[in-house]
This record gives sequence, structure tokens and C-alpha cells, in this order.
Amino acid sequence: MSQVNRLDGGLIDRSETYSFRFDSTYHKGHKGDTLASALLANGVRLMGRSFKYHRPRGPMTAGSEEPNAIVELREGARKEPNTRATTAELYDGLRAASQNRWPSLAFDAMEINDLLSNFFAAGFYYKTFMWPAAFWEKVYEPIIRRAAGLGSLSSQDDPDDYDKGFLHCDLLIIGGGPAGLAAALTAGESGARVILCDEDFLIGGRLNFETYDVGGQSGAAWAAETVARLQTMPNVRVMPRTTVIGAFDHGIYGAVERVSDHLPVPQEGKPRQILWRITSTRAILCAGATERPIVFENNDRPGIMQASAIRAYANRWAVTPAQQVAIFTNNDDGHRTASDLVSKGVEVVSVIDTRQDALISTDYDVIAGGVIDQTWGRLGLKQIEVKMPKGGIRRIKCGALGVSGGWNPNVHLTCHQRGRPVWDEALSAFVPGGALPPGMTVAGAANGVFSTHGALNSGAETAKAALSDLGMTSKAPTLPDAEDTPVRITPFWHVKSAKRAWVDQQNDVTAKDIKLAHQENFRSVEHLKRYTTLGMATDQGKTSNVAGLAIMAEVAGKAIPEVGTTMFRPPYAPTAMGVFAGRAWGKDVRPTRLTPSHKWAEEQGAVFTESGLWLRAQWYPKAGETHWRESCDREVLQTRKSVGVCDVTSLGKIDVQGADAATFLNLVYCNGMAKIPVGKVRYGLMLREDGFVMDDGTAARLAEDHFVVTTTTANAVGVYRHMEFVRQCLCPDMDVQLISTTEAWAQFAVAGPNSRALLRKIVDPGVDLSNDAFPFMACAEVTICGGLRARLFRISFSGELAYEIAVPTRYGDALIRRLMTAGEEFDVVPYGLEALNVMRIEKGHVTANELNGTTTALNLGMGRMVSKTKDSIGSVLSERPGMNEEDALKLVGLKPVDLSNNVPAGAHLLTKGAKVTATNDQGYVTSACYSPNLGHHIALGFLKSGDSRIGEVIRLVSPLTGVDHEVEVVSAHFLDPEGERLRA
Amino acid sequence: MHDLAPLHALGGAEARIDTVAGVTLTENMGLALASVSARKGQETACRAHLGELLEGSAPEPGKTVLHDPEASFWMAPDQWMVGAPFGTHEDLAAQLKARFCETASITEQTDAWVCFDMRGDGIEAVMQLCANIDIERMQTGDAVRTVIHYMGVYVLRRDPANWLRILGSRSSAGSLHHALVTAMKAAL
Amino acid sequence: MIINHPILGPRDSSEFVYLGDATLLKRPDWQAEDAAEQFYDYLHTRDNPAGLHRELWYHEQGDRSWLVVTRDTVTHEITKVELARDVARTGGSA
Amino acid sequence: MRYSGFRVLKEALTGHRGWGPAWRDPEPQSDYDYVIIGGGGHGLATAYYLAKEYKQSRVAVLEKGWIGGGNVGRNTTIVRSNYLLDGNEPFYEFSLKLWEGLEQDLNYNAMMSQRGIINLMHSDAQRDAYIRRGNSMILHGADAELLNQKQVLEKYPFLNVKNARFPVMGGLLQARAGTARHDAVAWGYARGADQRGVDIIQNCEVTGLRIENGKVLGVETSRGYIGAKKVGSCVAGSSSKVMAYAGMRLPIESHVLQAFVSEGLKPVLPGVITFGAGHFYCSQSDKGGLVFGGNIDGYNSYAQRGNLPVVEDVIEEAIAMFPMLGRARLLRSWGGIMDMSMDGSPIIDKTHIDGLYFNGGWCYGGFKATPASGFCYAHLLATDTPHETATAFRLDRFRTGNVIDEKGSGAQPNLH
Repeated sequence: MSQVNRLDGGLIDRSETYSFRFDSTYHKGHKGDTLASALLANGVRLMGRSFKYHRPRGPMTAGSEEPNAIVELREGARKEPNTRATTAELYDGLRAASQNRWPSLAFDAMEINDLLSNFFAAGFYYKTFMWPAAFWEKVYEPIIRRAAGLGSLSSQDDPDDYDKGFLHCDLLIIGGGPAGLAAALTAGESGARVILCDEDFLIGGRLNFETYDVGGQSGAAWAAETVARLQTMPNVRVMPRTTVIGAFDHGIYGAVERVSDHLPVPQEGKPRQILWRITSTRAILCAGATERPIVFENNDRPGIMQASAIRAYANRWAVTPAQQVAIFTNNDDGHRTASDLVSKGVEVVSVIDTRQDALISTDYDVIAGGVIDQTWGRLGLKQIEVKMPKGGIRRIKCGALGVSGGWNPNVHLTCHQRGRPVWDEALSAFVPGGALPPGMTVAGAANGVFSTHGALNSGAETAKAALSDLGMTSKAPTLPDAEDTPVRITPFWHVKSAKRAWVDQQNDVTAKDIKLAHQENFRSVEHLKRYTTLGMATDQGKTSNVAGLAIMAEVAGKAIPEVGTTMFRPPYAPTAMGVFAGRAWGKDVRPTRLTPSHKWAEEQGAVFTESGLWLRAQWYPKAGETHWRESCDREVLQTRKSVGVCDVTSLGKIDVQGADAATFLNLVYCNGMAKIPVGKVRYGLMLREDGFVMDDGTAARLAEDHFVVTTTTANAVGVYRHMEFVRQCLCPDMDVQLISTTEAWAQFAVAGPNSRALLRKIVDPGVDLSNDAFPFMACAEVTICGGLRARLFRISFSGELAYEIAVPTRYGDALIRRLMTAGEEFDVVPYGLEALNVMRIEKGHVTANELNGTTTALNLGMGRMVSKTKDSIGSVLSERPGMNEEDALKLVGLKPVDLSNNVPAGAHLLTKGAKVTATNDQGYVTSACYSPNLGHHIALGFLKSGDSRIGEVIRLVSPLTGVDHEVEVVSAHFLDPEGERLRA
Repeated sequence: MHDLAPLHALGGAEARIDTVAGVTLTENMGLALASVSARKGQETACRAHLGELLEGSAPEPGKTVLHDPEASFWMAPDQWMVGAPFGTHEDLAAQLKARFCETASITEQTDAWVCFDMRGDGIEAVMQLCANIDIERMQTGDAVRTVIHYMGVYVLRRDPANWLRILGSRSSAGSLHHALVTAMKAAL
Repeated sequence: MIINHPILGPRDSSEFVYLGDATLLKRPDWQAEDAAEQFYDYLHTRDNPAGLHRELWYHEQGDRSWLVVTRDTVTHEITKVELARDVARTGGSA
Repeated sequence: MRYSGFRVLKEALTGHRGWGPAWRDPEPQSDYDYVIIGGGGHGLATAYYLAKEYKQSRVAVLEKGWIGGGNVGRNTTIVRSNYLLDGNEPFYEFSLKLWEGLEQDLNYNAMMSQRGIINLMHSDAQRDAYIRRGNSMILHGADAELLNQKQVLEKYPFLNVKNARFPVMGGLLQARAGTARHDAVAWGYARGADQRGVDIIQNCEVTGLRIENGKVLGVETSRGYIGAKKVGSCVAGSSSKVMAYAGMRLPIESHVLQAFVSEGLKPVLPGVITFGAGHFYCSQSDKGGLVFGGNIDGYNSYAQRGNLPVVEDVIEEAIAMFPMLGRARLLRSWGGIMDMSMDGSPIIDKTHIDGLYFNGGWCYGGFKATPASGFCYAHLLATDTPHETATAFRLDRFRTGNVIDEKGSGAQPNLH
């Protein structure tokens, strides 16, 4: 059977026929179809199963508010669970499968839940599954988890790309129905920068669903003509397939454009979707309205739909869900569906109108004052039972039932900044109210203006008002004539019934559940929602919230506004997570920073490691070396024996200039910086204002009014920020200028007894590198390799005679190659982070492991560096008693008693023989390594009163990694404590 | 003259060039840069020196003065970046020190940055996928500091207006290049 | 959010880094009798108002200006933006 | 009324007519021995333990809106005790032990589900720090295991390790950690307290404190004055507001934290997993929704809503870990107000005002603390001495320097 329910006309392109598959069956549809319209055309009403009772379900709507017809769209890595068939655009070869059923959609074993529904009343799980305690994780929960969930993910990486973009405009118009189009026209002609977004692929909103004339032509034709006109305006950007998902602060809107979802796969280089961050001065919400249901027994059968949805399928997609259709309504709009269907040649078997004063028609039978109290048809509606006004019942055969309970304005975005909608008695609906997002106004049906004429005018007027706010003048566009039918509705929410009547169809929340919630005192809207899960499904209660409220109001004997309303939160409609990440995934999650010697290091086969965003060489394996320790040990030994070179560019460098530069640094560092002689470097310790250590580094004085300070790699950004804070906020009148030069200079450490000899071959003649002329902690601006400007610092992290030499970054690659060739005679080695770490531990130098944000100068054994004779950041609070206790942690060296043992970082320190409990905890190991020079493992750590416990043997434990042995407390300076080497 | 060969930020010996649908992205190594920060109390004098250098006036906030051989854009209150051809001005910082004397703090910035020139029709669509700036309203002579995929950059609109100059930190040149080329492919 | 930078005009808040209450501009005198108490209070205790709040933002991805932003912590409305340096010169208030 | 499987069966067969209200809605009495301000998880738990453990019956919980409407009803439901510092770990381990017996204690199924938490590690330094933390946990009697990459992948096969920007070296596992049904925790405590005579008074906003010569006499409320021997503030998020009634300024800023849930999906995440190269935590609820969060927005706010940059940041980290999630959909986001303290740790203490007590500063770790916070606060209120596991949570620790700074980021609330 092929497209048995396809009608004439519609806005589909019959010249393009697409073949697609739902579960195992192949069907045909047309360009312009959604998956739902195409399935209905092919006589398929059953499209899904409900969450809890696995009830058979068909589409209830024709839009993004759909609770029932959700499927797994596409296959393989591109599978999209929980996709609304009602918005999924049909394309040739589309594949979709029903979900949350086993073994098949028509026969779902889990439907057993439906028979047991009495046991599964709202909140039942809070009252049971508690015995025996262990059974929750072992028995009950696994069963629940297996049953729960809707669709399934592909279990493969998402192969598509996503983009993020940024747009700016004077006026954002959300929704392209009559109001939105009129607003866009008004603003567009006034010259304002306008963005018009509509979530549909065919802009026009209800104009595409209705049959009445707009300015002498069909609404759809007028919409198409207007869109075409807007597209010719350079100041207007028309964005179909674009859902505005959130209204954020200060006129920022999030919008998701589905660039490729209507294609089998995105084009090469193009994203699947784009997250646009739209910054707009004004916004007009023209999101229309959603028809709400009337709740009655078994109102959830496939074929029972919004009356407006049936009308939309008939008029736009030329589809009817069945050949016999009945309508159940409490307002005039329901009748419009009936007459449209009749004119389309569909048999309208009856219109059941809850109102005694119902419209009477000659085209179809009307039962005024009747209600539907029962329906039949397990996998699809077969028959309804009407309770007649004058008593008695009538059974009517029909394959579809259109239900119209009135319309709810789509106020969602007006609530994103916690504005609360207000109840409108006349419309018996919530309309925008309270504090709207600043800059947002609302027009058309979203504001409770339901007629086409009213929507067009309110769109134009609202746009005019927004433009005059912007100081722009605008003339009202000539708007077409359109219908101006008044709203006639008599509120009617549900047909009382002892059995189950569905309110939230996806989550299977029934009127009985709401009554039970009330009975158990879950009466506030939020309690009701959370206890029954009303409105918590993927449709976010777009069709169920108000009905739920109304029933609660009825049970509580209150008016609806007294019961309250629920918050709507972003996103407006469920949104693919990938689009929020954009291109930031895999290797591109964050930028990668490369050191100047990276290319050369790669050629050497270096192994790299992340250090923040930087990639740094960890070690340089030589042929035949199979374990990193071999490479590391060799690099350490060779550096200490002769000379090694290490790229230290990633350390932060900040240029500090000005007459008050020295005074400024004296405030920033806790130790004295004011009196550093020109041409000298000093180690500096920086505290946070709370007295804990922030960072350490060196300050080199290149001139009276010029310093270059270094920071650790990790804190480069934070320290610069902090120094700007001190400069601008604490001493605004000092003459100090700061700028980062981290990137401008390639800097290499040249360390080892032969470092001076090696540098003599690089540095231009005339620079005296002798110990007297250029002693430890000297610095100078020099030239190298025949005139290249460079900076030379005699500082040592390794503890060896050592220098750091800096050249403009572009020459860093050439310099390291030169150092290597020039160093051949000394068997120079490049060394990586591992060797650097070993050498600094051997020397007792601290790094991030020790400067962990909870340590003080006192802990580091640098308490005396905190000057008492000057003001410096953190000095006052570093005096707090809790940071200066008798038994404060002190930095010590640790050495295994049995030299074959290691001393792992993260292990805790206890007094010898003490039990392994927290009360006996005395400290911990911060940094550990194997020292090739000492021939055993060594470590640095913090130990209570550690400085006075040198020589003590203590217990080292790491229960987590199964380590427990004795270590000796030693000085942190394992090597050359007197510092003879670095002064050599 | 020294004998060390420079390496391009993207790691090549030559400048990298990419073209997508008529928009060209070129790595530009030919730029010498130095920052000029007015000393306290010397703001006017410093501005005057800069104006002199540019044969006009110092750039206002958010602006660049396109001038040859030296050009300049505003970085921060009383702070500007000066650029000039690398070939003739490798020692730009030294030259500026001589000119500004005690009125300003000069800092060499040449190799702190990687410079990309993006030219062609469609650059606006590309930038809309890169940075949160109102590129449609950006005119020739505008300079803005912004962020492209977590990387701080300067975007300068040159003459003609279908020419953007993008300065990013040199160490992440590869990531910035990747972001720009990806956006070109997506937008064009 | 959008912060209307006094020099550069409206800029997206993602270019900025937040620090906290602008009272941090009023750093106590280290030599005061009760310096310890003053610094404790300066760094730790806050009015934390539900309403207008003067706070420090740093334009890290911009001109590196520290700003004093007056913002309503309930509505997020920003009513005033000043250069912190100017505020600091007038003693941290104003 | 006692809940049981049998009872559910019986009610099912008799149309659920027998279920009574889970808690009463009493009119406030003129005075109480204890008035707890705040009907959130901590306040309700405090009342419950005051009644149950300390046999106090003249207890009222005053709630401005509806109970459980604050952060206990808006969080990512994670329960764990994987802390580093001595000031914290015993307290959170005590809390976890209370969680383990909660359902039976409350006769309410809060669905405490010990499916474990894994903190991923991405560098040597991070591994060292995690080993130190794991050892602290074990020294304090909690459980901890170090997993290598392979062991992590066995539990989370969809984790991206092939082309990860920040390599996954392994993780620190606490197997006893897990999640609980957040609303049910509030309701369970409310029901338990109510059954023991505690008055839970909703829609009753405290508008002032009546204090005379250094002693608290009672509270002014939107429903009139209510006298009390002891008043305990328990309104994390709004602590500064309430304590201002007593003229107190706190070491606390209020910040917004967003949390997120995806559409329901068939199970993909067995437990809780966190990203170590940023700040992201995620689990999957029994209904199938992925429940996740990350950093606070970072600015002072009482708005209970956040902004887009943090949404993007959080989800970038989700996709970094699980590229498969690109095609899952974000269903809902929400924002709560966090009491961000100056060292990232909470406060449970007396104040300088006789009879006035304070519980707050939970940052965004309050949910897991609910049972112990209630227990320890009840202990303090009833005995005027801090509970042995909560001795470090003092108000004056910033003055003395005895801060409890797990992250080591100093006195800047938005960094914790």
C-alpha cells in the first residue's frame, strides 16, 4: 500500500519522490514531507511506545512539541535517538527505527507494564525496593535501568562537525509566522539590521497550515512571497531551520541552525549544525501558540491528535491520518479542522463540541454538549464512545480524532530570565507576563493574539515600537487583509473517569496520578511535577503542563493561577550536544602551544608531554634505549658531567619597565627586590594576599627602570593578571608598564660544567663570560652568532654551572641546532622535562608539586624571605597563627632506608611504627625520582617539624599503591648543598 | 650579520598560503613589532612622538593607523603596538627607543606574534564563525582584540576592506591556522 | 553578558575574568595597629548583596583594563562601568 | 504510615485510596525549642536528626516556598567522600555511611545507588596528587582505588583515548560513591521529621531575627512572629541575606551553578565520571538522562540562571570525553545559587549571638553532605559542641588561618 492517505494539494513537491525505511518497511514520500507526514501518508499511525507503560503511540502534533512519535533517525555512527518524526525532514534513503520496544513496535513485551499499571502509580518506587538494602544495586536498579531510557546512542564517535558563530543585529525576530513576517517586513524596510529565525524548514508558521486567504492569495503563497522579498534586503538575514533555544543576559540569544540535517550526510567541510550566539539590541518573540489537549479515558491511542495537527497535515502535507475523522473540541477552532477536512474530501464523522452553544454546520454532524468517554483500538484508533448531552452514549467508528482544548501561547523564551506568565481568563491560557528578558517584546499568537489579521498587525506594531526604541523611524508596511475570527472558547479540561486518562503522554502521567499527588500533599506545582514526572519528558510538557495544572486546580478546588505555573528553562527544544562543543573536541579541545625547538625535537624523536597547553619534550630517546629511565638517566648524567640543553621557553616572561618598576616588584614579591643591581638576577617568591605562596621565579634587572621577571609555566597567565591588578588597582600612580614577552623569546637552559665553554662558541667575542665578569646570578643583553641580539642569564635550576640564553623566537630553532653542533666536542645532550625534574629534585628546588596553593614560605623553608620591613602582598596574613604552628609542615628530602626501595609521590609520612591512620599522618611526598647520581630513589616532601627531624627514620605508606617502608629524613639538597657547582 | 636562519611560525622555511573559494590566508613573517607604553606623566609627549612617526596622530582606542613604513594600533590605555617591515626594521624596538627616549617603555614584540593576512570576498562570513566581533560594522582602520577558539588575537581591518590582518600568539600558530582554515571551508 | 567598556564600548563578558567585590581596591595599611584584623576582613568578609554589587572584572582578552562594574546580582543588569584605576585613585570608592 | 512492597501491592488493588499525606501542613505554633530556617535538604535533615537522635520534638522548619525547592532539588545528585584534607574527609565519610543506610532509616527509597565515581587523571602531577588524596581517604577509613587507563576503559568503553587532547592516564575510583534521587532525599527527611512531630511550615519566609542583648528570641516571618530558644540558619545560597538580619557579614559569595540533563537514553554510563583536564562531572539517572555539570558561571548572582559560555564550556568537556554524546540532546538546564565560601569548604558553627547558629558555605558540594550536615548541625544545636567530624568547619578559621582549601586556590570563591 503506497501513500493511501495522501490527499490533493499541499506544499510538498510531488516531482521529487523519496524512498525511506521505517523499521523493516520501505515507503515513499515527497520532498517537503516530514517523516511523520510521510508515514501517515502511507497509512502508518503507530510510531512509538510510551516511556513507562510502553503504550502504542502515534503522532499527536505536527511540530517540535511532539511527545509520542520519537524515533531513532539514521543508522550507524549518525544514529540520533529520540528524534521527533514530526520535525525530521524527509530525504531520499532516510532510515528510521522505532525505539524503546522489544521485540517489535507492534508487539512490545514491555507492554506488560501497562497491565501492571496499578502498581506503577506515581511515586511508587519511593515506597518500595528497600529490602534487603543490598538488593537495590544488585537486583532492582539494574532491572529499572534496563527498562528505562528511550532511544539508544550509536556507541560510535559522532562523525559530523559542528560550528559556532556570532551574529549581531538591531532586531532579532523569533518565529516566521504572520506576526514574525510582518515584523520583519516593517523592520527590514526601515533599514534596521534584522535577523529572522524560524525552526521550520518552510517559513510561514501557521500560514502554511491554514486555508484562508491572505490579501487575496493563500497564506502560504503570501508567506513565500514575503520571505522572497525579505531575502532581497541586504540588511535582513532570513534563517530557516534555526531554533532560538535560549534568551540570555543583555540581548544575547542562542540559536541552532540545522545546516545539514535534511541531507543524508553533510557536505565536505560543512558542519551538521551551527550554534549562533546572536547579540541583538531588541528582540520580538513571534513563536506562535500550541494547541492543548482535552484529557479523557484512553486519549492516547495512535490516531488521536491535536485537531490543528490534523489540519496541518491535510493542508500543508496533503495527508490525513485516516479516512474517517472525528473532532473533539471546546472552542470554534476545532471546527476549522472539520471544514478543512471536508473540503479536502475527508469524511468527518462527527464533531463533538463540549459547548451547548456549539457552532452548527451543514458540512458535518455536530454533537453539542457531548464528551468522549472512551476509545478503542490497541495499535490505532478504531472507535470512540460519546456521552450524549441528553444522556446515553453513541459509538462512532473513526481512524483519527482531532482534539482541540484551546491554544497556549508559546511563552517559553519569555520565562528564560525568570519572567512568569500570567493567566488570561478570556483566552483561558497563560500569556507572557512578569519581567520579560530586557529588550524582548512579544507579538501575535505568542502574545495571545490568535487571528491572522491580529497577528499581522501586532507584528508590525511591535516592530515599530522596537525600532523607535532604537531611534529608528519606520512606516507600517501595507499589510494584506486576513481573517479576524474572535476566540470563542469555554474552558473544558478533562472528562472525569475512573480509568486512566493521559495528561503527559510520553511519561505516562495520568489524571489519576495528579489526584494521587494531591492526596499525598505534593500540591505545589514543582512537587506535582517532580513527584509525577509531569512535563519532564523530551517534549518538556509543551502539550501537558497546562492541562496538568488545570486538573490539579480542579482537585484542589483552586483557580488555575492560584496553583501557579511552571518555569521554562533553556533550551527551548532539545538540542544536539555536539553543537555546544563546536569544533572543540578531540585534539582541538584546546589550542596546542609549541616551543621554538619543537620541530627540531621531533626530528630527534623526542617524546612530548602536555604541560598546560604546551607540548614539551619529556625525554630524547637514543637508539637502543627501551625505557624512558635510560634516556632520562643519560641526560641527567651527561648534563652533570659535561653539558646539556633544555628548552625553557614556556616559562612566563613579563617585561616590567618604568621609574617605579623596582618599587612595584618590591610590593609584588615578599622578598626584597628594590635593591637588585643592574645586571643581576634575583630569585623571587610571590605570595597571594592570603599569605600562601602563589608562584616563584626570577627577576633580572636589565636597567635601572627595566626588569624581566619569569613565572612558572602553569602560572604565567595568572601572575600577569595579578600584577596588572596590583598595578592598576593598588598602586595606580606608580610609573610602571607591564607586557608579556613569553612568546617573543626562545629561551634555552645551558647547564653543566662545560656550559661556559659551549657558550663561548656561541656568544660573540667581546662578551666576557669569566666567573668574575659574569658570576652566578648575572644577566646581560649580548649578541651571538655574529650579531643576533640575545639575553643571557646565569641562573641554574639544575644546580650546575648554568645559563639561560634567549633569542627572538624565530631563531630558536637555528640556535638549538647551533648549540648541538657547537657542543659536539663536549658530547652535549638535549634534556627533557624528566631530566630537568630529576636535577631540580636532586638540588631541592621546588616546583608546582610543592607550590600547590596550600603551602607557605614557612613550609618551604623560606620563611625568612618574607620581609617584615616592607609592605608586600600577603605578608600580613602570612602571620596568621594557623599558618605558623609549632609543628608546621617543612620541606625535607627523603631517602629510602633500603636503597632498593622507591619513594613514590603521594605517599604519606608517619612516625616510625605508627599505625596507619589519619591521626598519625605527619606529611606527604610531593616529588620523587630516581637519582642516577646517587644511585637510588629520592624524594621531596612536607613533614611536620621536618627541619628538626633530619636523620630520623620514618614510615612511608601508600596503601593505595601498596607501598609501606622506611625512609630517612634528609636535607632537601641532595647534591652540592654548598652550591659550589653553580658558582664554579 | 648573524648566520642563524629564521623559522616560520608554522614551522616552514616559506610562508604558508591557503586558498578556499577565493579567500586567501597567508602567513606573514615580514612584520617587525614593538609595543610602546607611555611613561607616567609623559602620555602627551609619547603620543606626540607616535603621531610624528605616523605623520598624523596616535591611534585612538579600537583604531589602527595604516601608514608606511611604520603603522600602529591601540592596545591599551597609553599603550600602542607599532609595526614595520621586518626587512628594514628588525631592530624596530631599538629605533623606537631612540625616538621616544624617556617618554615611553618600548618592548620588542616581533616574535611574540604570528601574523595572518586573510583576503578576499567572504571574509565576513568566515569571521562570523571565528570571533564574537561585529565584523559587518568593522571598517577599514578598525582594530579589535578578541578571541578565536580560546586564542587571544588582534583583528585589523586593512585597506581594501576585504583584507583582514590577524595577529595571534606565535606558540599556537598551528592551532590558529587550523581554526581559520576550518572556518574558511565551513563558511565559503 | 555584555559589559559596556568605558573605552571600548560593549564587549562580551567572555573576554573578561571576574575577581569579586570592588572593596578589594581598598587594601588596608600594613602598618596599622589592627592590620591583621583589617586584612582578614578586607580579603574574606563580604556584603554579598542581592541587588547592586560593585565588582572587579579584568578585560584579559581585550585591553587588560581592570574595571569596576556595578551590576544587579538579581537581574544581572549593569548600570555603571568604570576603569578600576580611576576608582582606585579616588580611594576605591565613588 | 509505613511504606513497603506489601503496602504498595495492597494500595494498588484498592485504588490507592489509603495513601495519606507524606507530611502535614501545620499552622505555625507561637514558639518552638528549635527553629530551623530553610526547608531544603540540610534543614529537613537537621530537623529529622534533632527529633530522632536528640529526641527533640518542639522543632519547626520554616520554608519560604516549597520544601526541597532549593539546591537539593537542583543538583547533579552525586554522593562521594573522596576528599583530601583532614578537615573534610571524616565528615564526608560520615555522610557517606549515613547515605548507605538512608532508605532503611527513613523508610523512603531515595535510590542511593553506589555505582562508583572515577576522577580521571591526565598528567603525572595529577596522578601524584590523586595518589596523595586516595591515601588520605584510606587513612580516614574510606575506600579508594587507583585505576589505569585499561581499567577505566573497561567501565567506560566510550571514553575518548585515541585522539584525546589531554591523555587519560587512569583514574581515582571510589566504588562506594554514587548518586541518589535528589527530590526523594528532601521528601524522605520531611516525612521522617514530620512523623516525629516536627512542624514543616511551607510558604513561611523569615523576614527578620528578634535579638535582644546578644540573645536570639525568635524569628519574624511572613506568617507572624515565631519564638524560639535556638535558631539555626540553613539556607545555603541565601546565607548572607539571612545572617544580615543579625548584622553579620560572612566569608561567602553567592554564585550561580548551572546543571544539565539530556534526553532519556539507554544506559551508557555505569557510574559517575569526572574530567581531570577541566571541570566536568556526569552520571546517568535511572530514567536514562545524562545528568552533568561543570564550573560555576563565576560571578556573584542570585538570579538562579546562567549564561551560554559556561554551557558551551561544560559540554565541550563532555564531548572531549565521550565524542559519542554529540548526537545526544540537551533537554534542560537550570541554575542554583551557591554559597561559595572563601576556601571552598563549609561552615557549621555557633555565632557570636547566643542561640543563633549557622550552617552554610557548601559551595556546590552540599548535596552529598546532606545527611552529615543535618546530623552534625543537630548535634551542635542540641549539645552546643561541634560534632567530632565537623570540628574544622568554624566561622573564624579565616581569621586564624586554619583554612580548609582542597583546591589550593586561596580566598577567591569563584575559583573553588
